[in-house]
Amino acid sequence: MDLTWTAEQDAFRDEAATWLREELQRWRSSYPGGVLSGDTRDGFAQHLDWERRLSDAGWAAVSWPVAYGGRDASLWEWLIFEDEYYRAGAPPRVTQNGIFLLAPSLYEFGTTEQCDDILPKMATGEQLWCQGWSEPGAGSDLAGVRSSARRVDGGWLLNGQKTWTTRGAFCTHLFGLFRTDPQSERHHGLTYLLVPLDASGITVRGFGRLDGDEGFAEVFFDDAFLADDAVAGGVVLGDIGAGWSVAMATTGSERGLTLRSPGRFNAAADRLIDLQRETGRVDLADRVVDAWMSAEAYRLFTLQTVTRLSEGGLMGAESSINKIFWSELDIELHAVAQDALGERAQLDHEWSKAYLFALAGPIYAGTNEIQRNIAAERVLGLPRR
Amino acid sequence: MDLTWTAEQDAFRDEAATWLREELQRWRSSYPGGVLSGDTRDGFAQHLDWERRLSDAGWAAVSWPVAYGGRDASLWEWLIFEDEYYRAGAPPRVTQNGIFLLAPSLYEFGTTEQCDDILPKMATGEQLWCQGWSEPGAGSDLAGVRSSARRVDGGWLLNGQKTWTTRGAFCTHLFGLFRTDPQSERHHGLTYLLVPLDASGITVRGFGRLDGDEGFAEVFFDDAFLADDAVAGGVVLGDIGAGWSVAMATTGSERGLTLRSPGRFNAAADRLIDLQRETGRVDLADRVVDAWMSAEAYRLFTLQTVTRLSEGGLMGAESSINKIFWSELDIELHAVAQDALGERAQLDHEWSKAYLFALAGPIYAGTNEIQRNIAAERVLGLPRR
Amino acid sequence: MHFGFTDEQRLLEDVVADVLRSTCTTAAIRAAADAAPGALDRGIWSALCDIGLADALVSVDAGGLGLDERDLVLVLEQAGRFAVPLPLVESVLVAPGLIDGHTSGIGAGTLFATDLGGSLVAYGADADRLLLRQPMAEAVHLYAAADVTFVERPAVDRARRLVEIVGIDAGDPLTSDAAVIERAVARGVFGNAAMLVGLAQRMLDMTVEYVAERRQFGVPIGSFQAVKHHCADALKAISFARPVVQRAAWSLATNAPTQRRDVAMAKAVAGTAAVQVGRLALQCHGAIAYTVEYDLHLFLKRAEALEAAWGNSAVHRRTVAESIGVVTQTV
Amino acid sequence: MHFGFTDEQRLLEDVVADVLRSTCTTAAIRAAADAAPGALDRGIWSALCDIGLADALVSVDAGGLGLDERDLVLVLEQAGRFAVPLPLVESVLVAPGLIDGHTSGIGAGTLFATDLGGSLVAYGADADRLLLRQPMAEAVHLYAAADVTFVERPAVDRARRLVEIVGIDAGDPLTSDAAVIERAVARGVFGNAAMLVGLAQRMLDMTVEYVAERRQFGVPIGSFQAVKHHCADALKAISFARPVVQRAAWSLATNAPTQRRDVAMAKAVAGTAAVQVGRLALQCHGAIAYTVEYDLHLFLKRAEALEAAWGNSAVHRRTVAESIGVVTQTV
Repeated sequence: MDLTWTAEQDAFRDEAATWLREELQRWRSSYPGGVLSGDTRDGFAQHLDWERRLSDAGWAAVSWPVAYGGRDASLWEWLIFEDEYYRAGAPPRVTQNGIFLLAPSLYEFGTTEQCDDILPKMATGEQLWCQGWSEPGAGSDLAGVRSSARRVDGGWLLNGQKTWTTRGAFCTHLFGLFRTDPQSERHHGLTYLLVPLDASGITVRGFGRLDGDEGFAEVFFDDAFLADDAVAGGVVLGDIGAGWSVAMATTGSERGLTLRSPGRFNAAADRLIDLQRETGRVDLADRVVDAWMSAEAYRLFTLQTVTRLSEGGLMGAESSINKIFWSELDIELHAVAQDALGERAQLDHEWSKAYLFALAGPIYAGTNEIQRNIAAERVLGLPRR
Repeated sequence: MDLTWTAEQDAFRDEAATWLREELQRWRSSYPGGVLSGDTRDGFAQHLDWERRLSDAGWAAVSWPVAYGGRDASLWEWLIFEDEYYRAGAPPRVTQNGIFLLAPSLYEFGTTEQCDDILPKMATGEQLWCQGWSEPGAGSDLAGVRSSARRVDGGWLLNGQKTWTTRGAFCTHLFGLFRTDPQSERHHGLTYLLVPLDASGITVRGFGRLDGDEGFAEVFFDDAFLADDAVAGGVVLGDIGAGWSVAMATTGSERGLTLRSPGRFNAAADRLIDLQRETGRVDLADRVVDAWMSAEAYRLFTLQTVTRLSEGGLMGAESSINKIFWSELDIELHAVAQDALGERAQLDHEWSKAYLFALAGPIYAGTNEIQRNIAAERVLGLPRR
Repeated sequence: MHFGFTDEQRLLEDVVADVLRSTCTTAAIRAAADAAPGALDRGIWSALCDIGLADALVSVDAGGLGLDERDLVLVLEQAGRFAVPLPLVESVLVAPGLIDGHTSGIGAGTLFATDLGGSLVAYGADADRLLLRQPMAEAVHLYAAADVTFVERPAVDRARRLVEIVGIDAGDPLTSDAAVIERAVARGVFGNAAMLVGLAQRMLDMTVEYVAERRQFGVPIGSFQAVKHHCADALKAISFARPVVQRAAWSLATNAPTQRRDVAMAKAVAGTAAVQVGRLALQCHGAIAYTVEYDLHLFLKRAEALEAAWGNSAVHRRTVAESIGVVTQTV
Repeated sequence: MHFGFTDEQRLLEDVVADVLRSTCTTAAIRAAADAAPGALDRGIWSALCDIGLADALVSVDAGGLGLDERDLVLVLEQAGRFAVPLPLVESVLVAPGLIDGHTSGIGAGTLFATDLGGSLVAYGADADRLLLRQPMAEAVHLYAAADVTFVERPAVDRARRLVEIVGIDAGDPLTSDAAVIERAVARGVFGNAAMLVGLAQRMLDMTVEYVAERRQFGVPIGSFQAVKHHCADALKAISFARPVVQRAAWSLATNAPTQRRDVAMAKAVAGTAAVQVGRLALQCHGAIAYTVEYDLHLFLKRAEALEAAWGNSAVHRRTVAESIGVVTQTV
């Protein structure tokens, strides 16, 4: 057990921190009117500019191979970068769904040709990927997917509807599950497809989220033709009919390590302490301490997980308690802040926005009810019904 | 809406308070070695002495008819008496299961002969009734009762086992559910029987509770003969085979108003404030306030319930949230006290005993999980599985 | 002892609920969020004035209904249930005690806004008159809308239409009687507590309806035990907050010595309950309730806003602590 | 950065677990609760001494194992898992730093008791030597059992065998170095935190086993979603407490500047988790666990006791507050 960083890691941290501090200042100063939310149309463009700055300097996806725009960084360095990213107050990544959800599946299931084509474009922000899992009738019950892809000459004919597609109205591509075997039921007969959103027959309608931003989209497929060569290397990820297992790998990473690095919560906990001092709300002291300790516990848990992964271990069903923990922590961190703010909690500002965003945590990426089922059944081995 | 008491009610309160203060002093002073827990064999005898004092002065069951040893008091007066009872620091009622659980069922389902015989003896403590619901295989699932009563000439032949029978080792009689139709399943074919525990073939074995007292008993029936005239008016309460509906009425009162009067929690909350002041634990201030407010909310909720009952309304499935509320409140009240006590929480004293006792609250009288099901299905109308 | 309501009180509740059902639709709430400053639609208010609600607390002699807080608590719960986008508490509960004896020139159905609940003034650009604390004195003055300069403040619940006062001209002194001002504030706090109960009830009702219909895994999601238990917890929170708020009505109406404690407790308990119910409602709905197209957010945001306004739960909890002798500072 | 354990550390954990599995049965815990003062059976302690655990922290040169807190944290978790009825933390962790240089006359396998964790001294009538704070000075003296007068104190967890010291004769001064004393206390706090994790794990294990077997309504009760979610919550609490405790081991072993904060946090988090898991375990079991015939209560009571001893969670939370700049008093 050695909880210190090496000199190289410290140097990496310094480099990241310095670059982030300077570049954030440059980025922000190029929008004198202020930076808008990345989940609005105008703000998305500003954030895309930020993504390009990250990409140009090789920070867009540090753990990727250099050839794809990364730095071949270890998981430890990735954690360090994330720490510094949130400590610097850098903005949410609008490319997140591609980089953190599709990319892991591409590395695991994609052909070399698919990886070579998609990943560099994802790193530069040339391709912007959104997630096409949920449908009006398939939320927690993802296996209820009804959107279909029918095999036709040279490609697939897509029909159906996806929804809750985060930033779908601003993206160029969608990855998602489609039923390719019309006779199939539940998690059989599904295929994981890679879909350019400019195909004819695809309509994207953005709609508003609780926090006021147009962050969601519905995507309608009306005999949309998806050509086999619409993506270099082919539009099918993994095998035809094996989409469920590919998707499960992705939802695993959504719930687990990659979506929520501890840096985000540690930074919020530190800001919460500042707020408590500023507002002098001694009555909230214990709740601030508990939230801070939880963020610290999450960081330590993550360090143990990364140690295990570095030694060849796997993320298993434990990722379910991970998701429950960070999503509940995120709400409490911001709820305490709102309580400290008193009447100012009513206003639309960073804390209230982050609070509303946190309220979504127990819902997306598999509700916490589903996660508790998974933890009980797959980790503890309790009997299914 | 009028939240004041009448002059008569105030006078009733004064009379009860004065009597309780004086009689408690007399009772306690007759045990120079100290009063033991009522759930130990020696302590039970001391508490029976207390019950006889209550009975002699007509306070054993204030809401009962005078003829049965009560005062014909209204529900309001009952509430007032309970307030004063706990404010005075009077001990738990060892006759509780008879007075608060069997008696309501007797009033509703019993014949005049049964009531005339049993209730006065219950009030004086001549008959001590314990509850025979649970069995090793029938806890939350009460309809899983397997103890049987076979009809024989002049009575019933009982076989099987009851368990978790509170104070069973010190009682003279048991009321409980027995399967009288051997072909029946679940809640059909059960009969509510009144059983003297001195019948041959009945063995009672006391065993220890978490709090260290011998408060539980197992009752074994081995071809025990229950004569039809073992109880004046007959040993069957309600109709043969209709035991389930009789029992449900009793469990309703166990969960509802009668088992847990607010006075108990208000008194504990007031003592908690004293403890917080004595220990100076300002860090626990909010938890003390929340616990005190919850006790007050419970009192107000009860006043509304009694208003409704006084106007002819019924206790319905709402009693389920009542039970969840008081049982969780009881734990929190005592957990905060234990936290205020610091290392002294380890010792065996009134607070720690009450804390351990509170931990049983979410389990007995229908677990809180069952209660939440009932609240959701019967109050809110959510679909059953 | 009688902790219930008269037929007349229940009837008034029904009448108000009927008015609000037809006027205070979710479309009306959305419209209130989008209207320009000063252009708040008065349709709901007119309908409420038609049944006399504006002068509910005014004595019968002075042309009002002569009611007290006990008569209004159910009405206020309905106002919360419909998330009325109006300064209703300010106009019906807070103003009457303050303008008593200063009513000349104040017409029937005047809408009031006030900073007695905090520096963020709800509907400050829409009211006819403003009741404002004097910066340097413990006094409240009355202002015409034209005499006040304000800035709009972007709020999470836009239908609350918050402004902050940045400049005031001369106003009419109303009172510098601390007891009168304290009573006005207590009524404001109480009114918001009652609305919070109604908001919580509405969110639970919507949730129960939704989970009984929405199917996943081949069954209604309301048949899952986890969803049932969330709903039961919401029911519990509301059921035990409601009598606390109704007791505060009695304490105010009878000028009970415990009224300060009782009103603070009402706001603390109702605010905590409404926020808890809001989160449970959102969770049971899932993603659909996280959109602005579905209606739940209108009530969720209002609940969060009213919890924060007029002193949040944490602040009122401290008032209760002082009243009951809980120590909050080492001496 | 490596937040894991070596094969040797895992092996030591296994060896200790094996010893405890055969010696520290629940019958042994019950026997410890019932033994007369001074008559505590030493079988478990002898077995642990046989594998060298008594001198684990003593340097190899001085005849010990030369280990540090990182090597012992898993061992202590096992000691908690088996609810060892011995002053193990006192003898293995607290004593060595204090008696350093004063070991003459102290034999191998000496059992120590101490009041450094509070005035209620666990196993005070059973230890060979006592390490006691001096009432008027910041110093710790060493006492032979015969030099100390005590009264037994009836405890909820009788296997902790609490006494209170009521009189002491002359003792041997060990140290008045505040840093040495603080370190001894920190080790005691840490040791109890580690045992709390093990206790919680044991209670969860028992619960998982029970709910998979116990049937009601025709199915295992572990198939009910409410029971599953209770178990998942227990798993979550343990999973996030464990790394916090293990980090405290590192901070102590490396004399990290954050050790005071880290140890306090370990006790606060582990104590809170163990009490929560205990309640969930009791609830999932139902009435059977509320009896003294079933074993759960042995672990439940120990968890409650260790949470309260050596500073309870609320106290340690305040230490963390000070360390991280959270304000706890109005200035």
